[in-house]
Amino acid sequence: MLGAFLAVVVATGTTMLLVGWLASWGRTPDPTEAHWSTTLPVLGGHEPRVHAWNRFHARYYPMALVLMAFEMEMMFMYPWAVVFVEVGGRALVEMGVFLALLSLGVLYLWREGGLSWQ
Amino acid sequence: MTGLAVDIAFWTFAVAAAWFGWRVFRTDSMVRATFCLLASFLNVGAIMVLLLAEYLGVAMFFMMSVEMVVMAIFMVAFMMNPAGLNPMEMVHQPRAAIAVGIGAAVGLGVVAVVADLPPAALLDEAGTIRALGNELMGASMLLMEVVGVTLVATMVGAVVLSSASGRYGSADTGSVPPLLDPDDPDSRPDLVSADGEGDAHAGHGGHGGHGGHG
Amino acid sequence: MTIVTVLLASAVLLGLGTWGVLSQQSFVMIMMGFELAINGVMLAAAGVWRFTSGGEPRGQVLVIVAMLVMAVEAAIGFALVVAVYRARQQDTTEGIAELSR
Amino acid sequence: MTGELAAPHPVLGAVVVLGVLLVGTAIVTTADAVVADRVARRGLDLRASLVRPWRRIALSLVRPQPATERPDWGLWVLAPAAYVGMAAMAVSVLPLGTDWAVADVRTGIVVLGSAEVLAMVAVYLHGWAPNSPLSLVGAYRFVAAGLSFLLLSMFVLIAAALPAESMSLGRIVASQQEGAWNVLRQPLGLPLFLVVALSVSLHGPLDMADGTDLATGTVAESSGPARLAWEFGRRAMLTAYALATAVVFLAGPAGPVLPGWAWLAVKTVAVAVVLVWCGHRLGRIGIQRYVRIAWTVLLPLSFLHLAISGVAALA
Amino acid sequence: MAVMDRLRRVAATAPVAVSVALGHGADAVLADLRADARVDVTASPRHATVLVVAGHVPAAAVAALGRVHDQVPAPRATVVVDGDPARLDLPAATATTRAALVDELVRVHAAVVTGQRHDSPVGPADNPVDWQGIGPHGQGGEGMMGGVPWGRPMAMPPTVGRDGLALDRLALVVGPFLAVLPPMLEVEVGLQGDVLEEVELRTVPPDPHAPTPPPTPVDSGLVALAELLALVGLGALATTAARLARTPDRRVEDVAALRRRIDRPWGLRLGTDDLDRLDLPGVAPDPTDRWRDWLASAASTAVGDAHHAPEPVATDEVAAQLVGMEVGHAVLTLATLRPQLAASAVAPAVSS
Repeated sequence: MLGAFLAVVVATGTTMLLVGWLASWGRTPDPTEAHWSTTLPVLGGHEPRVHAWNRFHARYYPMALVLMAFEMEMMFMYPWAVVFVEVGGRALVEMGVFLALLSLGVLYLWREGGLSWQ
Repeated sequence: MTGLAVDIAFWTFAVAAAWFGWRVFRTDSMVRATFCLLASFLNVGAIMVLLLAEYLGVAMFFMMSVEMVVMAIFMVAFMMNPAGLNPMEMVHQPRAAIAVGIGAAVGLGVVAVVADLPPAALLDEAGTIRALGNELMGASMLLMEVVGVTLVATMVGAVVLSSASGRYGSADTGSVPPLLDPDDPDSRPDLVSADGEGDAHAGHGGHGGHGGHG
Repeated sequence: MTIVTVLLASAVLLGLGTWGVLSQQSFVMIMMGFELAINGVMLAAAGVWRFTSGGEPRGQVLVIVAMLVMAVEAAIGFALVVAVYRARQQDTTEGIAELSR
Repeated sequence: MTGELAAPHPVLGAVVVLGVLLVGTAIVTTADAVVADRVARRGLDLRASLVRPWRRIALSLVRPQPATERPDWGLWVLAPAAYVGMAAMAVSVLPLGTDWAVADVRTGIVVLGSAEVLAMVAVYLHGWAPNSPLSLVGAYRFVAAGLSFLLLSMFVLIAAALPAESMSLGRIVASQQEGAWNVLRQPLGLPLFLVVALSVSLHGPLDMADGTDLATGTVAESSGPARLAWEFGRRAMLTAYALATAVVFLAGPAGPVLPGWAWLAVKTVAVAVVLVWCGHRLGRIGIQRYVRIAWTVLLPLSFLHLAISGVAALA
Repeated sequence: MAVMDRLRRVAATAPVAVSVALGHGADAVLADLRADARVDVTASPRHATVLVVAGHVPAAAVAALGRVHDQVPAPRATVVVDGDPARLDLPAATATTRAALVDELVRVHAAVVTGQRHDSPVGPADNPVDWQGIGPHGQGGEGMMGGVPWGRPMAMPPTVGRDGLALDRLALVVGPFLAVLPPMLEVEVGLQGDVLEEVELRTVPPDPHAPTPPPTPVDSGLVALAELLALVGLGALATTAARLARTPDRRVEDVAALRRRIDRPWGLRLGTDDLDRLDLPGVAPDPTDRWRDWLASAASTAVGDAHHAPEPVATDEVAAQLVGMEVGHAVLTLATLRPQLAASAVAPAVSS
């Protein structure tokens, strides 16, 4: 089993190294060495007044929070899927109840307008 | 993989997990801090795979990546100067914290070395996932349903706490703008207080809900 | 890799997490400290499960529960941060203390 | 094909994965150029369609990567590397022939899911790194989409694991050879998974991060080899997901006469061409509408899909 | 190096990656470039090799043009269509005519790629704001928010947000040469997250003594349609629309065929159906209806009907409608108003 993961790591790592090398080709490490007027962000001709890196208001934060709780059910679903046929109809009912319960949370999110931009 | 290779891998991952864990609190950029924490989680996940908890280890990758993306969103949203462009220290009681941290680590380390845990190797290395599934469908069934209720409560709680307007009126009534300089109580900008205008529509789901006001 | 080395690694993570929780001022950074500590706990639980339980599946369930705690903590924690920020426009513990006076 | 699949040496495996990504990218790029010229009715100069993308690649290689005012170089380089790396991770757990995979791990679909989520991290970092407003908006837009399509992809993959009684993708193929192909017994899964494939590989109409309406969003500040690396990543990701679609729904290497890898290639190319064609005929959907549809239409559909698959697996 | 030389030779035959800076009355050039397979019109100047300046660029926009010029990665070149490079402060630029444009572009592109031509940046080499070395970390100021790291101040103090969360507001002026916006339009936005919280819309008017542009030989509605198609990611269909726009004797069937391919729920309407309806005098409220009007007008002018010039709109009224929109929505909404905005740039409408 560990051998298989070694293969995953080697394949992923090799690819990352090669692409990282390509992506770092010809970079100027110190932006202050570049001609300043060429370093302004693309805005169509004007200089930005502030840096883009500021407190960014993600308008979907309720959805993100609900997702964080909701995806915990995946922890249970993967092992459930493996034993599903073995356990039979009971597994279907139990997961149905579980998911129905969690859907209430999503339903509440939707009802409260959490899916639209805040 | 042989025992030596596993040992080398373990130490690599363990040192990386600790190093990234340390970097979390030593980087100025919040995005870097968040994804250092993710890197720490990923290394622990890799150790779990080495511990033959294959499912748990891989699931760590999955779960923690989602959690850290959400974390990054909130870090950037709520930390002033999220990229650390203008470096600053946001710590208090640093010495005590270091002492307690080292104390905790050493104490637990001593317990780990001294405690004589009876070894009992895995009986069925290939069947760990299936065993977990049967456990969840059998003995831990109740736990799973309790978890379900907990998660629903979490979701509802998160929505209630975070949404702009609940059924008891706008959540920001009486809010005050922040101090520009934390040490100077007079630096609060004189702004119009939030009167909830513009978010009256936020309580209705399903549509984009943008009026021409705001 | 033995139970001792795994527990040592988890102790280091736990110590780092504790240090973070105690030293950081901002809510979100404190939550990062908690998560790092829970990370150590999960590693310890996985190690104990591997080396001393004989494959008892409840050991794995324990790790899942730790992950669950982390997710719930993060979700409610962030929601609280939003609520507090909305009410007080503050994101540090000191800020809250000052304003409560 | 009941036991675990055979695996080559890890180094050979890495070469195979890279080869699959490169060949897949070449095919996707070519298909993209040909479909674009067909849709534009530029006449039937097939040779021009075939040559143009390679010249564009050469142009990218000789152009420089300009600096922005204060970028995060480390993350800017890490992002494309991680994005392609995740495509490689996905390919490494997929069966590539009748009886072999680079790594037939037992938790294959979880690895696939992890690759998807980490790809989301990579896209976010790619938008964050240049310190440019439009890139940042693209990154956040993609995270909104990513948090929405994540659940779909998980449910679809879990449904595929039900009849296989395993999370291994090799077993998922085997279960389709023993029973019916998943495209028949889990009919809702294929369209749902195609939505995921388009979203995660940033291809139209679901290219949320790199949309032309944001002056190409996260890639707006990139040029030269760095941009080439990112575009390679998009197409490599499309390849990986077309491959995953072929494996999960079209029984991967199964088929008469031809060897397994050839069947897999045929099915993958067919899926990839469909995806590319969608990109040239369907307009980009707004992000709010996307999120709304994903949660209120596609998520209930994926529940239904899970129920159908569960009943079918027990029957 | 032999490999790089060979790569350069291949690269010289690639489609010319062009960033187009549009002045007033330049629709014809834009349509030419979109329709030609030898040219790739890029959405960002960073992706371009050659900058094309088309139409009348007012003196007020010359500085902005210089910044866009510098954003094209070096080596770069500029080609000015039917204009005077010296007036634009781009001394190295090549002047050409619309008829010879694409051939000239191919030539200039080959020269740039093979290293025979490079127009120097026209902007300052160093940040005019003196920030280095000031403050404990060289960030240019004292305190948490007092610095000007890299010569740029920290974000403005938070103000009240639409949903009560007062997070930082990005103050930006977008345009007048951003390819995703209609030409000569400047949008001053206060961006909180990806939502426009404050919007001010300005058109850069032509210079008082500017030569009257000749009547455009292309159908402006179809050019606008091509731009809209490009914005929703349908670049190939945009080519078709641009080709139709510059065909003087286009057939009604061709326009109808284009409409059949895009006017379907899964076509262009996937992008425009969801846009907010507008409440503006003289403008169809439904965004999809607006581009349907362009197609209808293109079909009727093809058979010789009188062509209706679009009515100008008041920019402040448009701006008011954009408040609260997500960036992508706002961009598409402005694209559906392209003919009206072009009209108001020349003859501003008064707010009703």
